[in-house]
Amino acid sequence: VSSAAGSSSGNPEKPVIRIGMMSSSDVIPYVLINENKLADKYGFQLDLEVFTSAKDRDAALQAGELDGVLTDLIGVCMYQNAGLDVKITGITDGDYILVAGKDTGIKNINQIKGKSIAISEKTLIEYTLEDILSNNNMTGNDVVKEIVPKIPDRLELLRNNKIDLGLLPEPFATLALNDGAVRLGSANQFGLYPAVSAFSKTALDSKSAAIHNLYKAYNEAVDYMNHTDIRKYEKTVIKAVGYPEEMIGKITVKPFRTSKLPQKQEVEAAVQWASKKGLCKPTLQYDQMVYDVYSGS
Amino acid sequence: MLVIENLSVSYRTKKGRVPVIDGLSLQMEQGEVLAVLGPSGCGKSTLINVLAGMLPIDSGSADFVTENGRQPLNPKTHKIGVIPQNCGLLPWKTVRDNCLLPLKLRREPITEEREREISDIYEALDVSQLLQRYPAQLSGGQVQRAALARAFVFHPDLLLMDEPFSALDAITRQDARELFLRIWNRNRPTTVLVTHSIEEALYLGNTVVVMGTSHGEIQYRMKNPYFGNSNPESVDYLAAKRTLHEKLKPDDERRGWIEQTAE
Amino acid sequence: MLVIENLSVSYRTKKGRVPVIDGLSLQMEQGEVLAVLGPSGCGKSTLINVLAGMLPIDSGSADFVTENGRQPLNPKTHKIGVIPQNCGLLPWKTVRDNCLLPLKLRREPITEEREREISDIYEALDVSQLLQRYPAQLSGGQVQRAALARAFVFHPDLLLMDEPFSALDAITRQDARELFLRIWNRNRPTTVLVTHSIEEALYLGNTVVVMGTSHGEIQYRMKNPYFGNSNPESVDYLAAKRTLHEKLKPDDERRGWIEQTAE
Amino acid sequence: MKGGAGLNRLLNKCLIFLQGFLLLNIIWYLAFAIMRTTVIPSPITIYQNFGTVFASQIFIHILFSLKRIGAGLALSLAVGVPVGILMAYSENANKILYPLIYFSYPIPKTALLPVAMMLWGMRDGSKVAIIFLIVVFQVIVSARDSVRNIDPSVYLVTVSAGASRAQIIRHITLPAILPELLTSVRVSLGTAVSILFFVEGYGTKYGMGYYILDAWSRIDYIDMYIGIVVISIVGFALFVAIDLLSGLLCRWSTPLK
Amino acid sequence: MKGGAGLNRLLNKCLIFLQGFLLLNIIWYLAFAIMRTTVIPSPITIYQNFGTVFASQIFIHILFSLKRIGAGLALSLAVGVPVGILMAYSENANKILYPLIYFSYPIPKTALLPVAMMLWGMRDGSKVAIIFLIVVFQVIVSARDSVRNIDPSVYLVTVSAGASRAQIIRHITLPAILPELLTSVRVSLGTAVSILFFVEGYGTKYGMGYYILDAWSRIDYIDMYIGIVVISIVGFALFVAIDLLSGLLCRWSTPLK
Ligand SMILES: Nc1ncnc2c1ncn2[C@@H]1O[C@H](COP(=O)(O)OP(=O)(O)OP(=O)(O)O)[C@@H](O)[C@H]1O
Ligand SMILES: Nc1ncnc2c1ncn2[C@@H]1O[C@H](COP(=O)(O)OP(=O)(O)OP(=O)(O)O)[C@@H](O)[C@H]1O
Ligand SMILES: [Mg+2]
Ligand SMILES: [Mg+2]
Repeated sequence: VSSAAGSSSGNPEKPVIRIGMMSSSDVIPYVLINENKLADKYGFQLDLEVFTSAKDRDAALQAGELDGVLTDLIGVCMYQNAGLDVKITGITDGDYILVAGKDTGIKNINQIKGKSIAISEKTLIEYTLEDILSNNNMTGNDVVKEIVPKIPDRLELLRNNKIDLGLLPEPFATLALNDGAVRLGSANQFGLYPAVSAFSKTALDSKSAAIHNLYKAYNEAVDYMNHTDIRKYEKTVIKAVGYPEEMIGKITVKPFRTSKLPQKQEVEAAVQWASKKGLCKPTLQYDQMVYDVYSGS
Repeated sequence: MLVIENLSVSYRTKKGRVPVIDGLSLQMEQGEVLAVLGPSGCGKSTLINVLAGMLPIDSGSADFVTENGRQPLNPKTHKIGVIPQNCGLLPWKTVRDNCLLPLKLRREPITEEREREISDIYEALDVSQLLQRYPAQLSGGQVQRAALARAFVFHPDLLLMDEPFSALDAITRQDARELFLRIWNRNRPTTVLVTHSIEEALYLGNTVVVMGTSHGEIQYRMKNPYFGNSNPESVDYLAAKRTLHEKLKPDDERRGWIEQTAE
Repeated sequence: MLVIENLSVSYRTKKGRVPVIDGLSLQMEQGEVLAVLGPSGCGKSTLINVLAGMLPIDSGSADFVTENGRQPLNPKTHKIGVIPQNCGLLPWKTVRDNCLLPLKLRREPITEEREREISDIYEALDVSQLLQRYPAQLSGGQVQRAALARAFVFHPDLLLMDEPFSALDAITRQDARELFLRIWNRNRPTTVLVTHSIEEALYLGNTVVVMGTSHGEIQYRMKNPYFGNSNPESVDYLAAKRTLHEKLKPDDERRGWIEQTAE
Repeated sequence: MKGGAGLNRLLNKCLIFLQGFLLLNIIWYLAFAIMRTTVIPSPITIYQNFGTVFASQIFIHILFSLKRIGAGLALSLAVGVPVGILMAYSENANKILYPLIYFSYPIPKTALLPVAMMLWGMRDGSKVAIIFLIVVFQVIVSARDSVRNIDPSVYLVTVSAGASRAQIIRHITLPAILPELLTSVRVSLGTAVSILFFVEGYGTKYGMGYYILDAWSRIDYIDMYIGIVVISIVGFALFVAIDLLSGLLCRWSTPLK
Repeated sequence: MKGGAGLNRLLNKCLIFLQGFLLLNIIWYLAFAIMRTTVIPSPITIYQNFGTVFASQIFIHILFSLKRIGAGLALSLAVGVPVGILMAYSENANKILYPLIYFSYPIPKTALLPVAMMLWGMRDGSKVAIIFLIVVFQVIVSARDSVRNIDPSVYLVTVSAGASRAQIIRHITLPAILPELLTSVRVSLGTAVSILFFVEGYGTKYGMGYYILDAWSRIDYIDMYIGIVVISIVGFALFVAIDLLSGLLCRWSTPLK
């Protein structure tokens, strides 16, 4: 139990970093930080809070119950717009895979015009979808967007032929593919890495050293992942990402990147999209959005 | 004529059948008013319920004999009017709707002549002003009159009354009894009147019966010469009262308290 | 001695104050039983409620005079026992707890002597077997006896009874009245008995008063020679009954129906 | 006189509304002034922004939600009332259905959303189904209990006059249980409004639940509070509507003043 | 005899439970057999997997949920009962509080989660607060109404014997409203169980709501249905517990047989 593990080390000197997240592949390095005792090594406590919905996570952040969150570019735009000073401090690795239902007959991304897709709106999923579409000379209006907030429900709709397409993170993408769904493309494939980690300005001011160390630990965890046989930490992955137990032995994880700040044009593109949806002001600057924890102390 | 022969009735409870009336036989002439006295729990209300068609008969029969022959008593074929203890007006219907409901249920057309007669009854019972009101908006005496009106508007072949005046105070009750007699005299339906009061039985019943404590047997029956006489002062009257009073006491010697009201 | 002087009481309703008793004066000797008759809605229960301390007095006074002087009547200083119409046993307490509750509320210690006396009262009222039961498990007569026991266990200075026997059937009622007299004779508390029945008033009250239709005035008052006599057959008795009956009718000429039960 | 009484009652409700509204806003303002946190905006800010809402089709949102609540409630009544009556009158039906209901009542129906979605689709079908599943048990239980509470003497008169089964239900059962049924509808309405949050989170772009959820996920607290205020007013209006309806249909239960 | 009656009642409840459980499972099996969709697994599969659940700390989950429900309910009763009694006895308190309650009742409390988190944190504080906010209104209203329904004649005897205000509340008010209060607690329990889904979605790794939500997000339908079955049984047990409690505390309200 991660939250308990944090407190069990019991040293009151060590600053506590509380991060809110939802189960997905992004969280693997963070779980490994605790599993491999990297937090102790770098002198902080990591308190991972798992949420089942983004709204609850945002409410907790808003209420000051969290220092940081695993979120995405669009999310940070919205925080900024809501007057919540949250800064991007690093990137995380998560992919979003566009799949078609097995009975739809769709084999190729060019066939998806007019098909229905289950997404959440005004989120990075919609952003990612539109980005993938524009990479293929289409726009958001070329597909029928159905709002389904819970990702498991989207998968279920896809499995039961109630919907044609899905844009799914792990582990749901794997589950869909195992079930016969067809992979049409992914965000990373088109160079889109929208997932980031971010901290509130208050936390950055009061715990800057600890957060600096967190990213050192993060990078060490990523190194460990990229250079260790997956079977050694497969259990951790299954628990953190939420793969079904019976997938043990079949899990694959692609190489993760070490953390750094996202690039300026990535952020600006996201701000532009978000402002078009009315989620933030178009004047939001890169410098307002990011905070460099790597060069400091 | 109402002919009850060897009637048995029981209630189904969790612990099996509880017989209440067992082998009751009784005859009533057309136009007779039968006043029924009896200790609490002896089965008076049960008898009323059976005759009203609310309770199934276990064995025996209750038949109604007219010029057209003899038929089992049945609310669908015979016209049975009931005035229960609390008058039984439907709270959600106005006095008028309450009075006309039995006719409506039987789909009896209201001819002009009938209409005039109904007005007459309203008039006689002084409820004409109250026709638009709901029962909750009436005083106790007014409710009583509305229930009488409903019963008489219906022209019942058989009129059943279960302690109809017990909820009224002394003076209102006296008026109600007089009024009942007045209206009853118009059509003289065969009537069963259950009562707790010996005076009432002697005033309103042309036959008085006393039921025993168990099995609903009829313990005592008398033709009543004081029918319709509100305050007879003969010595015989007092004697009759005393006899009925004696008959009402349970058979075994009473000690201090009788728990007749206990279940 | 209970001295009521110029007492006025009113109810607060949405439409302002409704006066019910207006300028009532009344004196009761120690150990008197005052039987109160009156048409429905005249204010009998209101009087009981005022004396019981449930309703505030608008003006005038109700004082209790003992050897120790004259004090305003107050449940905290005087011991007032009440038997309301439905007996007022708390359904969630056993008969024993009900009977002892008034003593508990006043924190009166139960000495050994007291205890013996209480057992005596239970015995006399034949409730000893029922002490563990809840009121819902009693018959009407048993409830009645438990309420009497509670009132007498308390040793009230003033006993108030609001139609205590009206819920009982004819025979049980007669027994209850006899029993009341028997127990009452032990300590002879000053008693107010509200009743609807002229016979009851003449049987149980050593003074009988009749209240008028309005303002709670006392219309008629008589010393009652038949107190404790259950079936007097003198001509005077019938005359007294008739007089009370007359006095109970409203002043104005009655036509057909009186709507006394209307609000 | 009748109209006057109705108007009076309406005015009275409006007064209660105003009083409650004012009090709540004062409490809200105090909370805002004391806490000074972003999650509790000032009520003044909210009402300043209220104008924009009317521009933004709030009425369409209200309409969609009302439609769903209405359909769910109507279906619950259409199923629940007959079942409740059947259980009250037939010992056999009761024996079979009672354990089923007693056991299904505490099942958290919201967990059945995936099933509902598969069976009735993502649109109003599954939304109405969820509302129905939650409300119908309350209706059944309250219908059954109130039929059982009907004073037996009212049957006596009707049965003895030769009424058929259908006539008894029409003239006695239905009018007798109406007041309690309306009370249970009121409670159910409260429940239905809170389920909006759940069922309007998917497959729609309209509805008050959607409106608030959308604002919440955009972290637009001003809009979110506007939605909460609107939904509260609508909820209040529904309450009042049922009160008035009950006053109208159950005039018989109140004595003349 | 007393013990026997209690045992009998318990046995009776168990029978109802078994009957309802069986019936529901038959319906479930039929649904499974007819639909053949992934979202409705066979009940047989579920019960085959039930063993693993007991291994996996389901009792801890149950305990956590019970703790939260218990705290929320206790708080609601501690606040709601006195407020309800106050409103029933004091016309002035009623005048002020009634509009507030009438207006706050339909406010969707779940939308106040950010505020609750802000004020009471992400742990049990805000969870209990949300349960409290939803349940307390029901308790207040039912306490107020049942105090108003107390037969005035029971006061007469107590007041005339010189009882103080506190004595009246202790000897009359509280015992008199107990049966209705328990009924309202039963309804509230149902509500509280369904709110678990909402409040156990954050800030915890324990609780039945979390268990089901977690299984749902892992698309582990077997586990999810196991959770639903467990929560239903717990809900049923709570119902029965309150029934038995009410039978015990309100023995006075049932006549001897
Ligand atoms: N529904 C019922 N189920 C079982 N037993 C019943 C039922 N109704 C009445 N009884 C029993 O049947 C007997 C006769 O009851 P009934 O109501 O006919 O008495 P009654 O003569 O009308 O008494 P009262 O004078 O008190 O009205 C009583 O012992 C009563 O306990
Ligand atoms: N709580 C109340 N508020 C307003 N008016 C009341 C209230 N209680 C009684 N009244 C009125 O006060 C008058 C006297 O009532 P009370 O109950 O004292 O009559 P009563 O003599 O006991 O009648 P009954 O013989 O019917 O019991 C009646 O007109 C009644 O309508
Ligand atoms: Mg009877
Ligand atoms: Mg009175």
